[in-house]
Amino acid sequence: MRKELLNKANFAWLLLSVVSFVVLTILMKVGIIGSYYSITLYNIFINIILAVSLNLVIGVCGQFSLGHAGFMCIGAYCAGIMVKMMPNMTGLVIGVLIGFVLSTIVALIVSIPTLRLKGDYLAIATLGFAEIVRILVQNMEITNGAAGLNGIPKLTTFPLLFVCAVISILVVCNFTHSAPGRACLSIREDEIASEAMGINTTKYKVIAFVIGALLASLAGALFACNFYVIKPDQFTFNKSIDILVMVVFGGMGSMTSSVLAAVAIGIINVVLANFSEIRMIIYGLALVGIMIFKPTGILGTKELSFKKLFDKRKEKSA
Amino acid sequence: MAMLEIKDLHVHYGVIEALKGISLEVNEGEIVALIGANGAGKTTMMQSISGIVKKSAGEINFLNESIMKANPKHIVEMGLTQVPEGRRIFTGMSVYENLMMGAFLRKDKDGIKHDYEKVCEQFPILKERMNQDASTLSGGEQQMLAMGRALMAKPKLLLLDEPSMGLAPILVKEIFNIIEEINKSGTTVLLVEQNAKMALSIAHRAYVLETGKVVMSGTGEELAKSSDVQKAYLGG
Amino acid sequence: STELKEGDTVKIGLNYELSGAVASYGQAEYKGASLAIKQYNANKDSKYKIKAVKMDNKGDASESTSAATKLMTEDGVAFVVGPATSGASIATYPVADQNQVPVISPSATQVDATMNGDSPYEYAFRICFEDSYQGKAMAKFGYENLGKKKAVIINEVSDYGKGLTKVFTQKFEDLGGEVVATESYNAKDTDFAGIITKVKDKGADVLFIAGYYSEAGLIIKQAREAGMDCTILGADGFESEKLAELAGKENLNNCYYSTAYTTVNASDDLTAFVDAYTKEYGEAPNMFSALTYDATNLGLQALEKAGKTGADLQKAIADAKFEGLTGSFTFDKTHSPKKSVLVVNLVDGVQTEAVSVDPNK
Amino acid sequence: MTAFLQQLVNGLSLGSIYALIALGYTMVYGIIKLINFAHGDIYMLGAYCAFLITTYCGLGFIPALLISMVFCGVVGVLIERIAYKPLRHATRITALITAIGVSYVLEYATQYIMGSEVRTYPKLLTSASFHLGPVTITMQQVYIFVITVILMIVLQFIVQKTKMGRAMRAVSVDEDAARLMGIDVDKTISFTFLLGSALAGVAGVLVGIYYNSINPLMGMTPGLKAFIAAVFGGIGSIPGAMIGGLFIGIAETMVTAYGSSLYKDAIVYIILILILILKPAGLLGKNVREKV
Amino acid sequence: MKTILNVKNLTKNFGGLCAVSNVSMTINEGELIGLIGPNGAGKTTLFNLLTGVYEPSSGLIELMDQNKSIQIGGLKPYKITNLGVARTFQNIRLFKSMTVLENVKVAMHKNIRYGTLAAILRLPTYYKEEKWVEEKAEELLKEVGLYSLRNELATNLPYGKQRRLEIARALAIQPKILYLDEPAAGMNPQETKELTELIDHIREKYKLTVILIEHDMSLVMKICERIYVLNYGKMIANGTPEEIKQNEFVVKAYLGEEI
Ligand SMILES: Nc1ncnc2c1ncn2[C@@H]1O[C@H](COP(=O)(O)OP(=O)(O)OP(=O)(O)O)[C@@H](O)[C@H]1O
Ligand SMILES: Nc1ncnc2c1ncn2[C@@H]1O[C@H](COP(=O)(O)OP(=O)(O)OP(=O)(O)O)[C@@H](O)[C@H]1O
Ligand SMILES: [Mg+2]
Ligand SMILES: [Mg+2]
Repeated sequence: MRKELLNKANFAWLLLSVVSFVVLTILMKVGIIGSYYSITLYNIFINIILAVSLNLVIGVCGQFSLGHAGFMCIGAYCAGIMVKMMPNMTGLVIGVLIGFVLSTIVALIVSIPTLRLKGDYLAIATLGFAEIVRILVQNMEITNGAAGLNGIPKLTTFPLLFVCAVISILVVCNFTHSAPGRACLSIREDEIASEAMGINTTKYKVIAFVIGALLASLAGALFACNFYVIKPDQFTFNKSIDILVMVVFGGMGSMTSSVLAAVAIGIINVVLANFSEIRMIIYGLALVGIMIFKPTGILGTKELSFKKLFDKRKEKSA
Repeated sequence: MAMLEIKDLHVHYGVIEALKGISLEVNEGEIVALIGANGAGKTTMMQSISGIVKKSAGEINFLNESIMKANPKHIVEMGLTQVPEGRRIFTGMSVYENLMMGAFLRKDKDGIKHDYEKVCEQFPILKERMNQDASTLSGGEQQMLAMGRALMAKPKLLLLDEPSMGLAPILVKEIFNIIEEINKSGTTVLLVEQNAKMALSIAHRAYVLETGKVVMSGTGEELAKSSDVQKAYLGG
Repeated sequence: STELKEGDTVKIGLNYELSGAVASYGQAEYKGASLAIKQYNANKDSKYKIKAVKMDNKGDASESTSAATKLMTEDGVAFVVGPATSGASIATYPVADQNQVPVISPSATQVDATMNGDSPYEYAFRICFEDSYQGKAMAKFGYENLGKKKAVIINEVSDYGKGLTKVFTQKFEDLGGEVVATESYNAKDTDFAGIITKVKDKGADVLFIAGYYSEAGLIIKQAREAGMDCTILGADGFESEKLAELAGKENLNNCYYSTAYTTVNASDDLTAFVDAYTKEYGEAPNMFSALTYDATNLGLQALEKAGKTGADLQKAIADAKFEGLTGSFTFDKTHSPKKSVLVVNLVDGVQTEAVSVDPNK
Repeated sequence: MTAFLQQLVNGLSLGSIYALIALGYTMVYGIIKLINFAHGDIYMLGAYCAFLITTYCGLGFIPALLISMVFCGVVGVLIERIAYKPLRHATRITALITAIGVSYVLEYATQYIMGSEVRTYPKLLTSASFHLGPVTITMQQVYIFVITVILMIVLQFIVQKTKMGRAMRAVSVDEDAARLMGIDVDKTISFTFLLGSALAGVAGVLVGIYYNSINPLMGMTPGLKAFIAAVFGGIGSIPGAMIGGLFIGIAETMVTAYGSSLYKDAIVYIILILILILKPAGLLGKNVREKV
Repeated sequence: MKTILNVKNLTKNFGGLCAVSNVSMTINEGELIGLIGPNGAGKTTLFNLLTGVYEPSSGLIELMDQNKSIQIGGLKPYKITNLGVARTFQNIRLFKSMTVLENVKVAMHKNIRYGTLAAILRLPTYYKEEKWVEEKAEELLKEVGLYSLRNELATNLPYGKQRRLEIARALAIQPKILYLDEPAAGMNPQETKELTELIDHIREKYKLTVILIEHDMSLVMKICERIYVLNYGKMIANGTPEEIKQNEFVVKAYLGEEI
C-alpha cells in the first residue's frame, strides 16, 4: 500500500463501504431484506453504476447523452450470450470483457462524429444511436432477435454487484478529481475557453464518453445475469430516460447525489408498485413536481467528502 | 412634480441586497446620469424601473402613477423605454424588424413611419444595413440599433444603460451627441454610465451610486468638480 | 407447502402488463382473471375466500421478475396467473421454481416458453398452444384445405410474430408451397402502405399476417383498399371484436385464422361467460380474457383438489384434466396443453364456421 | 416505376402527418428551446378528443376538428403554464425531464381513463380513391396533404408577417429585451403553445380518421420522428419542418420498398445523425456560429 | 530583435462580409502591441484567427517556435495554445462554477504528465504532479493578488477580479504570446490603473509578447510600444503611439478630433 493512499479520508470511505456491505449482507441473510426487497436492492446497485457513469458524461463533462441504454444493451447481450455458452463466472468475465471491447468500439464510432454537437442535438443524436443498436440487436441471429435471450443463469451475486458498484464509483470519482477530470469540467463550463486553455476538447469528451460506456456495459452485464431474461425492448430510450432521471433527480455533477437518487428511485418504485395502473401517472407527476420545486435535484452539486469533513474539523480545532 | 420619482427602493437577489434604499428623481426635460463602479447596482436600478426585476420595498412613481407593481408592458405603454446594457438586439431578425420591435405597442402608422425616418437620419449606418441580420452587426452598430429601437417607441423617458460600453472613442462622442440631441428634441433621459467624464459633461444632474446606495448627488458640473468623484471615477 | 382449511382466505397473484406498450393484453387478461375470482367468491360451494393481489410489470421482463418475487415472497400467493406476453412470463418461471409457487400463463405462446433446457420449469404452466403448433396448422390449412401455393407473410417484429413466421414458412415450403416475400413491422405501427405496395404484385394467392389484431386490422384494411384481394390467414392474435372494427366488416371476407376461442356454436358456458363479462366491463371479452378466465379457474380447481399450496398444488395442476371455454385439455411433458387448433372463417367480419386442424397429421 | 410512384404517394401521406406534428414541435422548440416530449401526446389527445366527439356526440368531421384543435390548444397552454413556466430559467435538462414527466402523465392518465385498447373512429371522411395513371390515391391522402400545406402557409404567414409572429421571434431570442419592448412574454409563449398544440390536435384527428386506430401511446414514436423531422429541416424553420416531415416519411417508405422494413426506423435515426454531422443547423436552419 | 509572429495577407469572410481583409503584420519578441480600431473593424475576429477559433479564408500565420517557423492558420485552438499562445476574451469566459484555483489548474493542463489511467488508478505520478500543479497555481494567484480568493467560485468574483483571473489563467499556460481582448472594458479608472500595472509587471517577469485590443486610449497610448489600427477589416496604420496620434486617417476613422 502506498503512503499517499493511507489517509483518514480514504480510511473512512473504506470503512463506510465495508460496513454497508456487511450490514446489507446480514440483513439479507437473516431475511429482514426478503427476496423481493433484495431484487430491489440488486436493482439499486445496478442503477448506481448506470447513474454514476451517466453523471460522468452529463454532469461532469456536460455532454447531454440520451444513449446510455444502448451501451447497457451491448453489455447485457455480450454477457448474456457468453454466459449461456459458458454458464459460470469465467463466462461472465469473458462476456464483460467482450462487452467492454464492443462498447468501446461503438462509443468511439458514436462519439467522434456526434460529440461536436451540442445540447439537445447531441441528446437526439445519441438517442438515435442507441435506437440503432437496439434495432440491430432485434434483428440479429445471435441475439435471438425480438424474443431475446432466456434462461440466463443468475450469476450476479451481491458481493460481485457491490464490488462492481464501488469500483465504478471509484473510477468516476478518481477521474473527476484529476487533470483529465478538470479538463472535462472545463468543457462543461465553456468549451471555447477550454480549448483556448490548450485542452483537446474532443479527446476528453471521447474519454468521458468511453468510460461512461464501459461502466454502462458492465451494468448491462450484471443486469443480464440477474433477471434470467433479456429482450431488446428493455433497452429503449425509456431506459435511457430512467437513468437520466436518476442523474438529474440527484443533482448533476455530484456522485453522492447519483447514488442517493438511485436508492431513492429504487424505493419510490417499491412504493409505487402498490399502485399498479396509476403508478406511471404518479411517477410523471412526481417528476414534474420535483423539477419545479427542486430543479437542481435533491443534493444539487453537493458532494459527501470525508476529506473536506476532516479538513473542516482540523480548522475548527486549530 | 418630478417625472420619475423613486423613494427608498430596495431590491434583493435571493439573499443579496443589490439596492439598499435608493431615492432619486428625474424631472421632465432633464438628462440625469447615474454613475458608479461595477456592481454598484446601476443595472439593477434600471431593470427595476422597467419592471424586469422584482422590487422588495419602496416606491416608484412615473408620471404620478405608481409603477412598483406594473408589468413591463404597461410601463412601456406609459412612455418609459430602456436601452438595456449589452445591446440585447434580436439576432435572427433583420435590422428593420428590430427597429419595428421597438414600435411594438404603437398603432399610429404614420407616427411610426415618421420616427423610422428620423432614426435612419440619426444612424445612417443602420440604413445601409436595413435588411441584414442584426447579428452580423459589430458592437458599435448593435449599440446604435438598440438605441434606434428604443426611440421607435417614442418614449417620454428613455433609460440608457451604459451606451458607451466597448465603443470606439469616436463613437462614444457620437453617441453622447445623439443623446443630447434626443434630449433636446423633448425626451427625458436617465443615463447609466461607466464613462463618468462624458456622462457628467452632458448631464443636468447626476447621482453617484456605491454598493446599492446613493452616496452623492448634484448637478453634473458640481460632481465633475468634486474631488471624491474625480479620484474614484475620473482617474484624476 | 401449507395446508389449507375450508373458509381460509387464499391469495392469488395477478402479474400483468397493466401499463406500457402491451397494456391492452394485460388489461384484458386482468379482467378475465378478476371475473373468474369474483364468480368463485360468489359461489357458495367454494371452499376458500380468494383475494387477488395485482402487480403491474409494465411489460418489462425484469419488472416482471420482481413483481413475481413480490407476489410469491411478500404476499405469499398460492399461485400466479399471468403475465400475458411470453417474455414477461418466462422471466417469472425461475422465481416460481425457487419459491415453489405455480405460475399459469394464459398466453405465453412462444416456442419452448416453459422449457428450461430439456425439461420444463417445474412450476411453470401455460394453457395456450404454442406458436409452432398454430403456425404449422395455418400453413397446412392454407396449402391443403384452401389449395394456396404462393404466400406472402407480414409479421410483427416480436417473439410472437417472428416465431409464427418461422414455422409457417417451414411448413408451407415443406408442403410444396412458396413464400414469395416476408415483411415486418413494429407493434403500434399504423402505416403499412409501403409494405403493401411492395408485396401486392408478387403474385401471391395468400397473405399470412403474423401479428395481433390491433395492427392486423389495419393491415387488412389497407391491403384491401389497395386492391389486394387474396386470401388472408392469421393466428390467434386476430381474436378480438376489434379486428372487425379496425379492418372494416366489408374487408373481412376470405379470411381465416387459428384460435382457441370462438363464439361460433358457443357452448352454454361460453355464452354465460360472454354475458357476465359484458355486463361487468361494458365490453365483449376477447381470447385473452377467455384464456385467463380458464387459467384462473384451472388454478382454483387445482387448489380445491389439492387443499394445499406448493408442491401439492403444482402436482394437482400438472395432473389436471381441465374443461374450459377454450377447450378441454391435459398438460403434456412440456407443461403445455394438448389442444386442437380451431380455424375460423370470417364472412363480413363475422365468424361463420370453425374447423379443427391438426398440423401433425 | 409504377411501384415507385405509388410508394412516393405512400411516403408523402405518411410524411404529411410527421410534418404536421413537426410544425408544432418546431415552434415550441423555437421559442423556449425545449424538446417538448409531451407534444406527441397532445397529438394523441387530439385523436381521443375527436374520437369522443364523433362517437358519443355524433358530430361530423369539421366540428370534431375544430373542437379538438381548441381542446389541444388549451391543454397545451395549461401544460405550459403549470409545468414549464416555473422552469423557464432552469437548465435544459431539468426542463426536458419535466416534459418527460408531463408526457408520462398524459399517456398514462389517458390509458387509465380510456383503457389501453385501441379505438376506432366512425366513418367521417370518404374512403374513396381515384387513379392517377397506375397510381392509386385516396381522397383522405389528398385531404391530409392539402391540410398540411395550408396550415404550413398560414403558420409561416403568422410567424413572419404578423405582430404576434414577430413577438414570438423576439421572445425566442431574448426574453428580457422583448419585455422591454412592451411584449407580454407569457402571453406570447402561451400563444405559441396554443398554436403548436392545436396543430398537433389536427394531426391527431387526421391520423385517427386515416388509419382508423388510436391508442394512448400512439404519440410516442411519431412524436420522436416529428422532432427528428424538425431537426432535419432546421429547428425553428416552418418550411423546414414541412420538408423534414415529408423527407422522413418518404425515406421510411423507400427503405421498406427497396430495402427491408426491419430497418425503416433505423434509417430515420441514420438520417438524423448524418444531417446533424453534415449540417448541424438542419436543411433550412441558419448556421449561427457562436460569436467569441 | 527577433520576429515571433508573422501574419501575411490574412483574410476572413463571413458570407459576403469581409471581416478581416488582407491583413499583414509582424510582431517581435517581447513587444507590447496595441490593436485599435472602430467597432466592427475586425479586431476580435483577428484574434480569433490567430488563436484558431476561426479558420482563415486565406493568408498565412507563422509562429516562430525555437527558430522554426510553424504555419498555425487553421490549426485547432488547443494546438495553437500548446505552442505557447494564450488569450483572454472580450466577454469574460471563465469556468464559472469552478473555483479560482481550478480555473488556473485547467490552464496548466499541457504541463501535467499523467494520463487518464494514472488518474483512475491513483498512481504515484498522480500525487506528484497534482502537488506540483497546486503549488504552481497558488504561486500564480499570489502574483495577481487572487490568492485569498482561491476557493471562491469564479462566478462569485466581482467583475474586475474576474478580468484579473482571466489573465492569471492565461498566464498559467506559460505562453510566449498573450492576446488581451479589451481587458479594461467596464473598469473604472482606478481599476484600469491597477490593470495597467499588472500587465507591465507580468510582461517583464515572464518575457511575454503582448497584443491587446482596447478602446481606452489613455491605457493604449500609455503602455503600448507599437499600435496597429484596423478599419473595416483593413490595416490602415501602424506605428508608435505618437505616430498614430498624428495619423490623419486614424484620427478621422477612429480617434475623433480631440485627442
Ligand atoms: N441576477 C442576479 N442574481 C444575483 N445577483 C445579481 C444579479 N444581477 C446582479 N446581481 C448583483 O447585484 C449587484 C448589482 O449589480 P448590477 O448589475 O446592478 O451592477 P452595475 O452597477 O450595473 O454594474 P456594471 O457596471 O458591471 O454593469 C452586483 O453585486 C451583482 O453581482
Ligand atoms: N461569427 C460571425 N459571423 C458573422 N459575422 C461576424 C462573426 N464574427 C464577427 N462578425 C462580423 O465581423 C465584423 C468584425 O467583428 P469583430 O467582432 O471582429 O469587431 P471588433 O473589431 O472586435 O469590434 P468591437 O470593438 O465592437 O468588439 C463585424 O461586422 C461582425 O459583425
Ligand atoms: Mg450594469
Ligand atoms: Mg471585439
